[in-house]
Formats: sequence, structure tokens, C-alpha cells
Amino acid sequence: MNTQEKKSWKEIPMAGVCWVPSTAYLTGDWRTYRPILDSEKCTRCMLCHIYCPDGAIAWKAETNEMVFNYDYCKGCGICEVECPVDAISMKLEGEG
Amino acid sequence: MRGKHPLSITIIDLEKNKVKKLIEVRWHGRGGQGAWTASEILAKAAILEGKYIQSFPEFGPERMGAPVNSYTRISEEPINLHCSVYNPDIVVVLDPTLLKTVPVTQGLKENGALIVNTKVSPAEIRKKLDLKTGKVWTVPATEIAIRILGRPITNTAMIGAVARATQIVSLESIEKATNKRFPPNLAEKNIPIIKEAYKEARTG
Amino acid sequence: MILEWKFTAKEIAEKPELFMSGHRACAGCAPATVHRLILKAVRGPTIATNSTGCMEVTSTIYPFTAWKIPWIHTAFENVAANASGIEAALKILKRKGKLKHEHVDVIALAGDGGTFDIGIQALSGAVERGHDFLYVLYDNEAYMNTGIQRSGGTPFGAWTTTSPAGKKIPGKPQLKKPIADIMVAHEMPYVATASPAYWIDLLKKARKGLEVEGPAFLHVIAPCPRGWRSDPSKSIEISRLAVETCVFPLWEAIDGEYNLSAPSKVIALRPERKKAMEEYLKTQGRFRHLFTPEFKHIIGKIQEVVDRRWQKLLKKCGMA
Amino acid sequence: MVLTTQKESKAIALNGDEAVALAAKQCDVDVVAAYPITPQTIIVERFSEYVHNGEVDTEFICTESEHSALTCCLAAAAVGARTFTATASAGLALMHEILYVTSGCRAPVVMAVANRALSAPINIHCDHSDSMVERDSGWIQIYVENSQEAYDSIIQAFRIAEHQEISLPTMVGLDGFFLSHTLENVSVLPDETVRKFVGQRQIPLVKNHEGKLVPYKLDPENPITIGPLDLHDYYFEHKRQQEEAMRKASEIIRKIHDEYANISGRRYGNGRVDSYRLEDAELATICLGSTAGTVKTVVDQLRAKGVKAGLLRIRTFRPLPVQDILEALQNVKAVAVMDRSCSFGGYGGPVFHEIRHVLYDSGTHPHVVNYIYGLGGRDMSQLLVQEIYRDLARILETGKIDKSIQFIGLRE
Repeated sequence: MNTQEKKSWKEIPMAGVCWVPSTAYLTGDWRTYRPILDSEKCTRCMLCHIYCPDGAIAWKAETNEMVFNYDYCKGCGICEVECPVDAISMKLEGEG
Repeated sequence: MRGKHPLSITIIDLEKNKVKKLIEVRWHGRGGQGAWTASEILAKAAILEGKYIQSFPEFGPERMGAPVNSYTRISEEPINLHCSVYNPDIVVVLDPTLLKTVPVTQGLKENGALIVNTKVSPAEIRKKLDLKTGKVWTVPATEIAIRILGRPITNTAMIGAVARATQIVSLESIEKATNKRFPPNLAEKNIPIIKEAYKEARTG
Repeated sequence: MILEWKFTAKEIAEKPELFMSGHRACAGCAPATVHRLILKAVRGPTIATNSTGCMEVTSTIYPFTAWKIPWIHTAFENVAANASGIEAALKILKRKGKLKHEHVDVIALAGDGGTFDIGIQALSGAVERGHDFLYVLYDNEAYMNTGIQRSGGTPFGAWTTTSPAGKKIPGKPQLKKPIADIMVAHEMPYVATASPAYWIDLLKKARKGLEVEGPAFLHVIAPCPRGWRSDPSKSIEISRLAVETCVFPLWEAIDGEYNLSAPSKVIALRPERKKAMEEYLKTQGRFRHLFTPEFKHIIGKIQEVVDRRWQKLLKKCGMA
Repeated sequence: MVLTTQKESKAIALNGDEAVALAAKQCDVDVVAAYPITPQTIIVERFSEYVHNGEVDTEFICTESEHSALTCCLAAAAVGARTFTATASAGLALMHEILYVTSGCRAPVVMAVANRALSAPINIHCDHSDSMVERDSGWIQIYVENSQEAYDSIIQAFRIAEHQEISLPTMVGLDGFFLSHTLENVSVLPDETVRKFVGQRQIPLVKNHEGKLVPYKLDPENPITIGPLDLHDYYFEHKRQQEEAMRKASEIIRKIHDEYANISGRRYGNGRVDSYRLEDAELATICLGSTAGTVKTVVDQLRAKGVKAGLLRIRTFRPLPVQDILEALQNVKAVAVMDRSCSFGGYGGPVFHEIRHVLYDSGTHPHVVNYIYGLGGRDMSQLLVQEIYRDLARILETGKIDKSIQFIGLRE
């Protein structure tokens, strides 16, 4: 949901102070290609996390998993290009 | 009611309605001679005596050597005016060479006073400037300054002469204001200059 | 509270995202990666300020904000003055006992337009006055926010909408301004260049810039797929090629002493590793017109400029 | 009008610039950022002396331009500091962009403007062209009559700007040279009295992106984002908020002025307008700044002649004291509005625009004429003021206006 109910001038903070975190805005629907991770191949080198412009790839320390957050991933493909072990592949959205 | 208004027939004589007890002084000097400082010290001496004052320079780009003016207003009552001085009560000339080039008596009130730094007599100055009315005072300020300070800085001497000629502020207040305005080594030398000029100023 | 240096990949991954997801930079935007990484290098309480530009706009589309830390934007040409005011306020509030924190770092971020061109006066003034702040220039080599117009940071020969690849004048006829050298000439304590491809180097330099007392300047190459007409997935790769071809060598100058950083030092020691400019240029549509028979000679000229500047740098680093 | 007499108060000789610098010092300003420009320079020189002699604990940033000076103040204010700057003429023009940013960010910066003409040709002397240009910039504007009022107004300005209901930058205009460089009697309050009056910087609360109500300042503990991209969906709302703050300011300015009168014994009308012998006046002039003093002197002379003359001085041009103007002029039959700036191609000067506009609602519809005067420091003498009243008398007598807008003191 990227629509916000518009408020009146009496209801909003003064001086244009932002009152919604950007995480409430989902950029995932910009995506044409979806990165798919092969966890078997992945060495947990973290490069995909480091290079992602959108902070859409996180490492879950407890489970040692790389988690792709498709709410924000714009599908740029940097992770695929930079992955040193070819563990990431880009698939057209809507295809299996 | 739009009737006949007094103003439509009367032209106001500003002179007659001049704010009482306001004295306006115009200082003539050259850039760097301290005409503004002189007007300032006189004003600060007057404020010590509980008077209302204004002191301001001629508002131009001041350059060393160029003729410059500054002004002092002293009054028993608050001064509202924020315009130029057109008809000074007192004109002070820091540098005798200005007499040749600057119309120093312009606008000077009929009963006003002209105070000039010069060795020559008041009568000669009166003749030279073709001045029929008012008072003329002279003081050899350059001589006094060179004698005491070793340099021809005449602004403080002229304050002494103004005090003598007009009695608008006491020598004591001028001394206090001078002590405040200058660092001790300079004040120490300038105060004797002021006193000497006060003594040597003459009229005629 | 000073955080220790922890720049291994896993440690970086564990740090919070202070530049939050949901910002609206283009897919494949290297400046966005640079912003994320810079904020991973902070050592404690930090205030950031941006000049007007892509990253300011895409990170704060009202009422949303991507900034987890306190942040201010005021105008285009004055981000260094923002930093000056913030730093001065922090200093005096601390002195008067009105600041809760022991220390607060200040980071100013600006693009090439806001640094090379319209912002250079404020930057030069702030550095001359010696305010303690880190200035990060994310250089995408043109005014991308207004739609790809040439700036003082645009390289020779590059197409932009105001340096079009015309029949008579093929792209930008002038050279890129050596901004980092200009900053070194200010005799400031810390100046460095960085590329997001070499992320550890980038993080370390950002941290050094924060730790040094006084102003620090970090010049980061930041490919813009939209403006460079490049593949969004190649943004990091291109920022690596920039180093490998020596069009954007990595170095740092501490108190005016130049030193090559590892990725460029390798090339200095083994010149055969230096890649040809053509490899870099062909990744970007903005140089496409140079691959025609008519303008092919310009590639040679670009190579000459790059070589000359590289040699000059080697001299400064005592490696010529 | 309560006037403390010379004997009761500690009067010292200060020019307008010095009075401003002293007031800012006594207000314990945290950050001063400024750039020298005639006739404001004395302010930064004096303040530098205070800093270098350890008489004030302030971060003084000597910036490389006025643009950066105001930016520094804005950014420092955003961190929670009390900030002050001063400029004039071209310096204010260079700040123009940031003036809007400052009010838009609701940063309570206080600025002294030593009013000076704008180039070209270059001129260092007084007129109001510089600050009149900025009347729509969202700054509160106070124009003062003398050095004493410059001192008093700077102190009040911090209270006004930093008032939580207002939180707007405030500009105090003092006429270049006529005030900035003119030594006058200034009664100075003890440091402690001033400090107590201005108090600590007040900071309003806002809701941030974490959903918390936090102080409106850049604080790592309670992060906020200031100065975002604000598009057609919300920009208008933010501008409406600014207008609301201006409207509220009117009453608060009066209250703060009253409060200040209690500690100083000095009043300038109701703090928004200052009427002089206007109660039964038929002829009135309206002006801003130091000219009012000269007009008062002439009004006294005219009154001595039996002429029902009066003066209305606008002290706060922004927010415009509409009700005060209507009330003050309700019995007046002919009004001359004096403008020390020109709105080229417009219908008269900016003050005229406002006054005539306000009087449209008056019901009494006095004659209103405009005099453009004093551009580039041209002196406004008593004789010229007298001429204006003579014109007004003629208008009243004949019921006819020859020329609605005139230049006075100009060689034709």
C-alpha cells in the first residue's frame, strides 16, 4: 500500500518534518526481474547485501540465511552480477 | 469637514519652531584627521552630563586626505531628528587648508560660531571668509599637537577649543570621554592637548 | 560512544540500515549503495545533511524519510554551510552543557553538481574555517536530478543533454575538474577517493574521515545507470572498472601526503594490470558516439588524459 | 508613550550597529554567522571583539558569503542553538533563497538588516529596497526608529522568533548610516535582566517518522528529517501553517512588547504600530524607520501652529498590523504614505500598496497619496516633510488629488 490518506494543515507536523518511514513505501512493485538465490551455492560472503542499493538483502545471523525482501527489491540485478559463485539468478516476474 | 486649512495659507517658519536647546555642530576635516572621532568624543562628553546626543559622519566612502564632514547634535531633550544638519550652530575646521576649498560657513546660523585651527587671528579669518555675523574663534591646534604629541593630529585640540568657545560641555567631561575613547598612552598625551587648546583659543 | 572498527562483511551485515529501504532511487543506483555504506561506517551519534540532488529527493519524498538518523536539507549550493552551522551548534551546546552526547559526528553528502560547481564556494569556505565534518561527494558525473546535464564533474567526451553528441561537438569538450586535488590544496587533514566496488576501502576511508579532527573530503565514484546509459546491474562493476582503468584511481592524502590505496597500488606496481579505457567506455551509452569511425580518435585522447593524470598522481605518491 | 528620562537610566552612547551587537551579546546567542557589508559591518566587528575578548560564549562563524552565513544560522538553529546574523543590501539579496528556506524550516533565526539600497549603480546608503524585496519571504519584519529601539527590538526579536507558537525567523531593520553609524543615547539593561527576559531557547514538539512526539531539532536520540521534497500533495499545507504562525505572531508581538516595557520602561506604541499625535489628527503621514523621528519633529512644529497633524509609524511590517492601521486612521482625512523604496512599474511603493489596500475596508475612505523618498540615502529633511503636510492640507481643502504618487526630494 503506497497511498496515504491526506491530512489537513492542522494535523501534520510543522516545517515539513517527515512522519512516515520510507519502509512504509514498498518499491518492490517496480521490479521486472526477481533475484532467486540458490542457498546451496551461497557462501554467505555478504557481497549481495553490501552492494544492494535498496538494502533489500539481509543476513539472518541466527539461521545463517540470506533473506531477500521483495517488498523493496527493485530487481536491478547487481546482486546477480556481483555474486562470486553465481548463486543468484534473475527470473522474469510472473514466471515460475 | 473639508474646510480651509491653516496650512494652505501659512508657510511654516521652521527656525522659529526649532526644538529648543538643540545645538548642531559640523566638523570639517580631511579623511584620517579624526573629525568623526572628535564629534564622537564631544557627544560622549555631553552624554556624561545627562544630555541627549547624536554623532554621525558624512555618509560617504571616507578616503585619507579627502575633505570630510562629521556632525554632533546635543540637546536637553530627546533628539528625534534623523536627517542631515543644514544650519549648524557651530562649525569646526580641523585643517586650515580647507578654508580655500570648502564652503565652511555654508548654512551657519547668524548667531553661530566658527572655530578654526589656524595661527592667524579671528579678525583675519572673518575678513578672509567675508563673515559678517556670529563669532569666530581660532586656535593654533597644529602647533599644540606637534608640541605635545609630536604629530599634527588636531582633532582633540579642536574639542578643547569647542569647549572653550561654546561652554556646551565641561572640560572635565571631555577629559573623561577622552580617557574612555583612547588607550591610556594616547589619552595621556591628548588630554594636555585639549587643555592647552582650551587655554589658547581666542576670539575677536 | 565510539564504535569500534568492524568492517568484515558479516559485521557490516549486522549493522542497522540507517539509510532505510523504500527510498525511491532508480534500480541499480550506485549513489544509493554509497549512502547505505557511508552510514554503515558511522561510529556513534551522527547528523547528516544533503545538498539538493537525486539522493536528497529520492530519500525524502514527503511524508516519507529514508533517514534513521537526524537529517537536514536546505538548498543546493550550501551543504558545507549546513555542516558548518551544525558543527558550530554542537560545539557551543556541548560547551554550555546543553548537549546530551559526548560527541556527535557530522556528515555532508552532495553530488557532483553540488560540489564541483554550485557548492564549491561554501565547501571551500567551510574547509578553510576548519569545521570538523566529513564531506562525501557521490560523483555520478552530471546533473542527474534535473535529467542528465553536464557538470564540472562530467568527463571529457561524455554525452549529456547539455553536451550532446553532436555532429560538430561530440560530447563534453572539457576535462573533468580535479576536485579532490583542489581539496588537497586547501591543506585539509584528510582527502580520499573511493569506489563502492572496493567497499572495505570505502568504509575505512569514511571512518577515517569521521575520526580525523577537522574537515575530511571523500570523493566517491557512483555510477548512475540512467545518466550513464548503462546496465543497472553493472553499476558496481563499472565502479570497479573505473579503478582498474585508472580513470578513477583510489588514493588518500593525509595532511597533504598522497598515498595510493591498495586497488590502485597494485596497478602502479604491475602496470600491465591497467586496463584500457575502451573497456570502461564501452559499458556506458554516454560514450557510444565515440565508437564510430568519425570520433574514434577521441578515445585515444581520453586515454591520453587518463594516462597523464595517472602519471601525475604516481609522482605525488612517490611511485613514478 | 512612557519615556524614561536620561537621569533614571543608564544611557551610553552607541550607534545603531553597536546597540544591535550589544543586544545580541546580552541575549547569549549560541551561534553567530555573518559576512561583512557596509553599513552592517560594525555589528560583526563589535561581536568579533566580544568573542575574542571572551565577553560572550558564542561560536562565531566568519563565513565566505551571506548565503552561507544564513545557512549556518539556519542549520545551527535546527540543532537547537540560538542564532543571529546581520547583513544589508546585496548581502540580503544573496541570502534571498535561504530566507525562504529559513522560514519554511521554521528556524527562529534573528537577523539585523542595516537597510541599504540595492545596486546598480552601487550605493552604500540607506533605503528600504533590500528588505522590502523580502516582505513575502515569511520573516517577521520590524523596522526601528532609533538606536535605542534597535537595541530593544533585537532583544524582543529573540523572544518573538523563538516563541513556540511562532517559530519564525525575525528581521530587525535599522536604517543604514542614519542609525547604523549614528551615535545616540542608548539605555542599556543589565545583562542579567536581558538574559532573564529572553530565557532559554524554546523548542516546539513535532511527530517524527518513528511516531514519537519529539523536540523539533536534530537530535541523535530523537531523529527527525528536516527539509524534504514536498510536492503538490503537501507543500500548500505547509505554507498555510506558516501563514497561521504569522497571524498568531501579531498578538504575541504585542504581549512581548508589553512585557519588555515592564522591565525597560520603554514602549513603541503597541509594539506593532507607533502613533504620534494621531488622536485628533486630520492629516497623517505613514512611514517606517528613522524618518519617523524627523516627521515627529515637524508634527510638533505643525501642532504649535494649530495644524492637526499626526504620524503613524509601522513597526512590524510583517505581520502587517491591519486592525491597528484601521483604528489609528479612522478619523484621519488625508494620508500620505512614505516609501523609501520603489516598486518599479507598480502602483506606488510597497508600503503604499499595503496601506491603501487596508484602507479599502475602512468605510471612511480618506485620501491616500504616496511619496517615494530617500532612495540611495537621499536626505529626508524637515522641509520636505513639511511639503508633504502642505500637500495633504491642499488635498483636504480642495478635495482633489493632483498626483497620487510622487517622488519627493528628487530633482525634476
